[in-house]
Amino acid sequence: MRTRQAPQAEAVDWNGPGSSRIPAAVYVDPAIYARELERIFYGAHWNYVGLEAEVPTTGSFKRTTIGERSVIMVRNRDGNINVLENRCAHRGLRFCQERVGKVRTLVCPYHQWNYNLDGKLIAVPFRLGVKGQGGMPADFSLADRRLNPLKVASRGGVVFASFDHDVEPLDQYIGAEVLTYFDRTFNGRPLVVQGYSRQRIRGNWKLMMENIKDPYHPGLLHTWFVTFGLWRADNQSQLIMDSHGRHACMISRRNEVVDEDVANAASSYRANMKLHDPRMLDVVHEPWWGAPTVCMTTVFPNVIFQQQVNSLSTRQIIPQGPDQFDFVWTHFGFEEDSAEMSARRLQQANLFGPAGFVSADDGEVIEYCQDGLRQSEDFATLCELGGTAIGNTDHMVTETLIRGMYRYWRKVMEQ
Amino acid sequence: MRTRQAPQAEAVDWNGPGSSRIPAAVYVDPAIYARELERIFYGAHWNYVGLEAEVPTTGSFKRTTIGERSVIMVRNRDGNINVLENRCAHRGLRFCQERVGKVRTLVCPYHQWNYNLDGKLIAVPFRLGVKGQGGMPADFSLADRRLNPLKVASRGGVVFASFDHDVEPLDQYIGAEVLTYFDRTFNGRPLVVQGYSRQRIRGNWKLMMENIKDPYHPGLLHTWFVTFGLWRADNQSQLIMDSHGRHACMISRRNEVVDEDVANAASSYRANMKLHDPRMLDVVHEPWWGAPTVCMTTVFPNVIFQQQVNSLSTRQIIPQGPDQFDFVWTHFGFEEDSAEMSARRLQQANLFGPAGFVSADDGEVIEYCQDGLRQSEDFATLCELGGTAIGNTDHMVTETLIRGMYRYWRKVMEQ
Amino acid sequence: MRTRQAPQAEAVDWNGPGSSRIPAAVYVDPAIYARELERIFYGAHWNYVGLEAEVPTTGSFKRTTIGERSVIMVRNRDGNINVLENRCAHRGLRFCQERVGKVRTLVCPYHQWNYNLDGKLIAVPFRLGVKGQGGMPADFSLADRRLNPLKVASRGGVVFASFDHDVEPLDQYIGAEVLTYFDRTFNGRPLVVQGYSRQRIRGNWKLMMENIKDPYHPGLLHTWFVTFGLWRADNQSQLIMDSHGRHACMISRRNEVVDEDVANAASSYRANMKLHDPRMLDVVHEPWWGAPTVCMTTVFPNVIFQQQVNSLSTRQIIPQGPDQFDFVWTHFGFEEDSAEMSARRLQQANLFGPAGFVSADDGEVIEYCQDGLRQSEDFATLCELGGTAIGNTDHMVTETLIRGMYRYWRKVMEQ
Amino acid sequence: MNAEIELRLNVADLYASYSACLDAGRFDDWPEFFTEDCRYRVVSRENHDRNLPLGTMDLQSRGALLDRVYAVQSTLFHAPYYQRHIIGPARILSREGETILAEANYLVIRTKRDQPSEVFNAGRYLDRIVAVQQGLRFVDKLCIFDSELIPNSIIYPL
Amino acid sequence: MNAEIELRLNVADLYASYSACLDAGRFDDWPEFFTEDCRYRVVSRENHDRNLPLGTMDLQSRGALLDRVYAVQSTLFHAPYYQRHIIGPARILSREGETILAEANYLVIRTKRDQPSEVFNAGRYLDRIVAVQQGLRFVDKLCIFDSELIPNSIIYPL
Amino acid sequence: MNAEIELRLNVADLYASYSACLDAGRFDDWPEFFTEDCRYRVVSRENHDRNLPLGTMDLQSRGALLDRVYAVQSTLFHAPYYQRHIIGPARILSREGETILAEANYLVIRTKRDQPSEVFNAGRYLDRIVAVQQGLRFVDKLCIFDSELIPNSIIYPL
Ligand code: FES
Ligand code: FES
Ligand code: FES
Ligand SMILES: [Fe+3]
Ligand SMILES: [Fe+3]
Ligand SMILES: [Fe+3]
Repeated sequence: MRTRQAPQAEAVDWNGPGSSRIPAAVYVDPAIYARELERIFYGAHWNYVGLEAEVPTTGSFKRTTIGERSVIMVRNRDGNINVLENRCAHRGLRFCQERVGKVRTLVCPYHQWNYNLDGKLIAVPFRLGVKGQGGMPADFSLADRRLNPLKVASRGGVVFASFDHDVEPLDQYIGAEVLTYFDRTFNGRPLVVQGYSRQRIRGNWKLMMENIKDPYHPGLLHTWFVTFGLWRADNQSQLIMDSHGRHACMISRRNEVVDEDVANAASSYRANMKLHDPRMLDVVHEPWWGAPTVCMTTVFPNVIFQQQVNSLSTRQIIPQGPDQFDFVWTHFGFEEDSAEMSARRLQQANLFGPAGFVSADDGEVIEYCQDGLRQSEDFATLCELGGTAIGNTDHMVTETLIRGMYRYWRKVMEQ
Repeated sequence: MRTRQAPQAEAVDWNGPGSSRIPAAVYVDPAIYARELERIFYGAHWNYVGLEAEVPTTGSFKRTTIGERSVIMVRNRDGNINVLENRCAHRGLRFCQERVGKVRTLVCPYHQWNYNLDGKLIAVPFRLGVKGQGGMPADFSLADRRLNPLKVASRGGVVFASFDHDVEPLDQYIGAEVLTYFDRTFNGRPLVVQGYSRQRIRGNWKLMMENIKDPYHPGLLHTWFVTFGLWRADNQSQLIMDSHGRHACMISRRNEVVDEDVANAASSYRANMKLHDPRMLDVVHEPWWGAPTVCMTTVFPNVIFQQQVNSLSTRQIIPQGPDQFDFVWTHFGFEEDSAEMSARRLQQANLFGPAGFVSADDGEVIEYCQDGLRQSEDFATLCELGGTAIGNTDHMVTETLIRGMYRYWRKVMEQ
Repeated sequence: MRTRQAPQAEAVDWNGPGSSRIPAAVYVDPAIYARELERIFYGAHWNYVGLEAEVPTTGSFKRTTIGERSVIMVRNRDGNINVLENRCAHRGLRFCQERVGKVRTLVCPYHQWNYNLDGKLIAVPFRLGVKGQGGMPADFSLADRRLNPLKVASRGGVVFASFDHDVEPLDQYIGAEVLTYFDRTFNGRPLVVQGYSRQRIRGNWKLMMENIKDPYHPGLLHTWFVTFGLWRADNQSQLIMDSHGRHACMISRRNEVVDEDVANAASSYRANMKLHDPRMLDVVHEPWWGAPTVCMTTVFPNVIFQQQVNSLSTRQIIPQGPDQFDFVWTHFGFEEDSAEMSARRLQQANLFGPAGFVSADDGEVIEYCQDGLRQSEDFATLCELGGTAIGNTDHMVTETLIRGMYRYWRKVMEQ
Repeated sequence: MNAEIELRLNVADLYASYSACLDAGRFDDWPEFFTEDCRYRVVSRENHDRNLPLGTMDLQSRGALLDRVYAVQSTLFHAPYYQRHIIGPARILSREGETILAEANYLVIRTKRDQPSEVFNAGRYLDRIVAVQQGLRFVDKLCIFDSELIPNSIIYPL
Repeated sequence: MNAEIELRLNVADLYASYSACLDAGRFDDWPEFFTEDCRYRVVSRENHDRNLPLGTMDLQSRGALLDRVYAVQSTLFHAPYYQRHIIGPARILSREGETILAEANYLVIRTKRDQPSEVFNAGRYLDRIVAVQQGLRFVDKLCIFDSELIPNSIIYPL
Repeated sequence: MNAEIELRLNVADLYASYSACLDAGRFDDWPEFFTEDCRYRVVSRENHDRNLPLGTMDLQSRGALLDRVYAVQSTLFHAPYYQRHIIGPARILSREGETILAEANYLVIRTKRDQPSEVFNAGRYLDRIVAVQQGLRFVDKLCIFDSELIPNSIIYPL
């Protein structure tokens, strides 16, 4: 953040206690954004940092970002995973530049201060001076400075971290309802990374969370979903939240038969559409799914877990100011996957990511939302599909998950 | 605008009530700019949006921008022209992306909310829910939300709009003096668009208005004008303003004979200059001109109407922050033009636009003005050619039109 | 600067009176930066503008920048050097666009106001009107407006300027201790410019000053220095400052023999390294050096004078906001140089500049410092090598020069 | 000999025609540059260098290309933009019987409405080409892009 | 046969020489690349695609090119800048007797003093070329630029 | 005749291979493109046009190139980045016996980790080339860059 301390954000006018009409300022105001960094990304919340599989052995590291702060996820000598802020304790260098690698210690290039894999300072060149001259003062101890360590929690191979060491335990943070679906995918099976996609989207970071908490749009914006019944307003489905309403799952099941009314409602429906190469939708039901064929899980504030038929990914949100964010996709499978299943996941990955048949347009609409919200401060959105109440449902014709997130946001932000 | 509400711009020091010495802050201060958007572009002023000829039939639309807000000019079923803010009433999408087109209704892609050509909301998918579940609340009525409509006025085929529905009538706004010259070109003859030019100029938007209210520079900066007598300080001419001094016309007549003193005064004068291809200045006097061969009309805040011998254009100003603006040229002719005249207008268009022999350098000097004005806040310009008084003149050796604009600006801005 | 007046920068928390722990805000806060422009670059300090050799004769000029203000260094008819702000007194144009040239007068293109080489306004077109109409008011005198002149001082062929005409004399400003070493290079011998390098570095401008006041890093970051003994922690050396601690010299002497401990301390040491083409280090001792083989002089706020064996340069700092600056290298030699020596200086220039073997990485680390310092405002650096005291030393294992600069910075900035 | 020279020129022409087709938005013609059993892959240099199999696009037949064209034209909502390919000198790396292995660097400039032109995507084509009656066709087209951050989305083929 | 091949190479050379001339600022030589009765037009893709006749520059004889050169060098006040053309592989589209119809994509990078290099203008050349004694000349040169927003002004030819 | 034509194509190939080598980060192979007694200079257009002798890099033998490679790989600390050269059509300017004088415009796009691709350096190659047994080699390679402001540093060769 570039501002001195979270500036006093002027109170935004919500017209009452509700969270169904979100004022434009919530998406554009730099002061609000600065407070979001302080209270949400650097506060008592768990942020996704990566998968254990990305740092397989001692010294393996992955550099990533929480809010706007660079951090290093590294496996230490005991095989535990540390998350350390990427900033030298001497003169503040963001010293780690490579994205992944393997190291014995962490060395800052400027003056070669040396840290072990737990972030402890272990060596300072010329600390005792040279020929009895100079060096660090007598009262200096290596214990005085270190890399800023984050609190770390890992579950089912997924690693989270928090700048606030007083954050509640991860399972409690996610909450039992959502945890059930988190565990459905991440039940301890070894994971295999299939690759990454990286986008920079010119919109406020919350718009991406809204997008994945919005079961209203897929059947309308994403023609593919409609036409192939992967997602339709009439699909059997469930929306669940944690008790705060900050996290959520959208769970549904595929349906080959198209409901007339729904098809008609969606002008995007193409009855006659056929794939020339059907392999992209060669879906095979996996036992661990159970009934649902899709489960989109949002864990506030910075990650989405995708299971869309056979395609699996984590999607990480890295805010870059109030009006843009980076969106990092990590596609994965399981060690237990057959070659056919691995290939299938890759085939279906054509639906997702920056060029995906059913996700490229999400990035586009988010950009136009930001453009529209920027136009004037007197505007507020209307998220009242399904009313103004907040609660789990067994249908998808509601914006309740969005209302839930903003109810929590108002509490944390005191806005 | 990115700020919450027009921030309290600190008063600028004008050293008294005059408007002949403009403080640098007026061009660079973000808070002043934010207030300009609120009070000038979004306030009780008429903004140019386009020509009726650009939306010939029902459903024809053109997307453009007023201040920093995107708007859609569209012809409705009654053949009337509406101007609607380009922002969906649901979640704020700036949904219209194409620049021109023809539609039956306006549909937002995200959830397919559907608006008619008057901006009325006519359909919301799943409004009544699906299988009795979800949907919009009972008390929701389509009448509750709509696209934000602007007030529209059209004269002689030129369309203006205002965010403030209490704005005075257009003719009164332009004022009788300027209206005479507006009507001289736009007397109801059908117009034909010959094409567009688009520039982004790194300078404050007012610098462009100053440039076209400044009869002092053409004879000095634009060698072409001097040498070919299209514009010279000694040309017979008139400067007129509306009663507020916000709008103006610079009217002059060509003169083949070069006045010695003037030629000498202008070091840019090239006596020996000859065109290898004289067609670019094959001027033919058009009856409707009357005596004047040139009339440059500025209608505050966002448009310039150009008649330079046979070349005609509207020039629209779209501010982009305090230190840059987009400048959109619409070159046009008349349906009644002969093929020769159309070709002639296009030939003479070589003088204008981003590469124009007598206008490319206007963009350049505006950029350097902004650079110089940014250097320190203690600087003020000196616009006292012709003294400090404000009034119409029958000569061009004065900066009175600039003083007029800033007198009005100070009133509106309370600066 | 873009802000109205230097905004009230909130006090930064330094935890006491010291200057050894620099708070992150000092590098990132826009309000602090705005005050730096006012008090440091535009205040009572001398800024480097160039070499007399760059403007050899009457009318020769060089355009450059102090802080964010464009200035013109020009030699007048008396052979004296003026430094004038590059901003027309009429409407503020930054009229001089070329970087160097030769002119008889300074003419602004917009309305051809004409200034002599002392910045005096000598001609205003149509000042007396045309045919008795218009023109400048009766009370207007050419003496009323002029180009803003800076105070100028030149020593040994090096030109400095200040916006504050009450600045102390240059020799007093530099101070006797540093002056000795300044004069060592610039003893009046005619200089010859060998060329320029220009970088834009995404870091706060002070980080570059720190870099050249930091004898701790060269032996660790710059493998070349270590390996070839050009710079080592054990080299005989001296650090000296002016009485304010704002300027400094790092003086050292080359040493072929590598001290074991030091070599071991520096993991960057490469014992086996040999140059395939040794000409790059074909060092020849010049009589005027005396014992030292290297002397790096920092004159606050905007210049570094480099003598690194046979390579000579001035390095100018041009801030561009709090988080980046331009860095302009002027490599030079002496008229008295033999062809061999000129070639040698050019060969050794491979070590310096944007691609230099021992300076490209300085730009890199400065960028990462800024990245790290931006991460959170609660961070402060630790510059306590050699303790917290500030004073000259005869060794290099100390950050005393950095502490000295910030002690002065706190005084001037009242931070 | 002449044949050899001509082939080198024809490969250059192939790249020129290919980019002309895409930059003009003639997407219907795009699959014509490929064989029936072609493969078209767009992959980040990161994934490619680390041997990670994920592609940004991975179309495994001309049919799949037709499906992409349909999506671009009918189902993928997006803001319209212009593409402009600037392709460096192509180079024939090797020949395996009828098949030519060729590579070329490319840069795509994107221009959105009312926006400045911007660097959109830069990388390297690594292609397997065969000569058919109508001319040269891609059997395999691999677009390995350096660009770490895709500016929002990639709608049109590269 | 050889003639054919050589022609293709000469067309490539023509574009190379053309850009070298402009990028070096040798504007006096620029008209030499054109025939006496040439036409040089710079037009936005928007106007071109919508059949709107307005050009940003529309010079209808070599004389008009000379007039432009004079303006660039003597009358058009502007901040000096460097141009750098990067031209993709040229392609011969057709032949009408002596006249060759050719096209090539181009990108112009602009560098102003003390500023970073930036994307200035990107588009397509669509040219009619004839061979005269001294070599190939443009009868018709059309620069259709994608770039929606011209960054202030275009002073030099593209 | 054919030889002549082939030479022109080989020069184009030389530039293609040269950029492929650098863009792949195969720096060990880079000196192979030069003769033993070569000179490699990177110089700003400003210095070049004003006849100021300073180069940003000035390597006066293949040995010096090896020294640069060593620095890039072992001693010069820097953030990793990708280079992508887009080279325009090369042109043979003249022949002096065995030596070819050739030039080509170039653009280098830089991509740093987690950053958008950006214009890094644009300019002109002005090269003296000789044919040796293994193919064409640079005797003299001059990179004259327009880019006024180097975005921080130049680590890899251009
Ligand atoms: S900044 Fe990291 S070691 Fe000095
Ligand atoms: S945002 Fe427009 S329909 Fe939902
Ligand atoms: S602005 Fe300089 S002469 Fe008018
Ligand atoms: Fe979606
Ligand atoms: Fe003008
Ligand atoms: Fe250094």
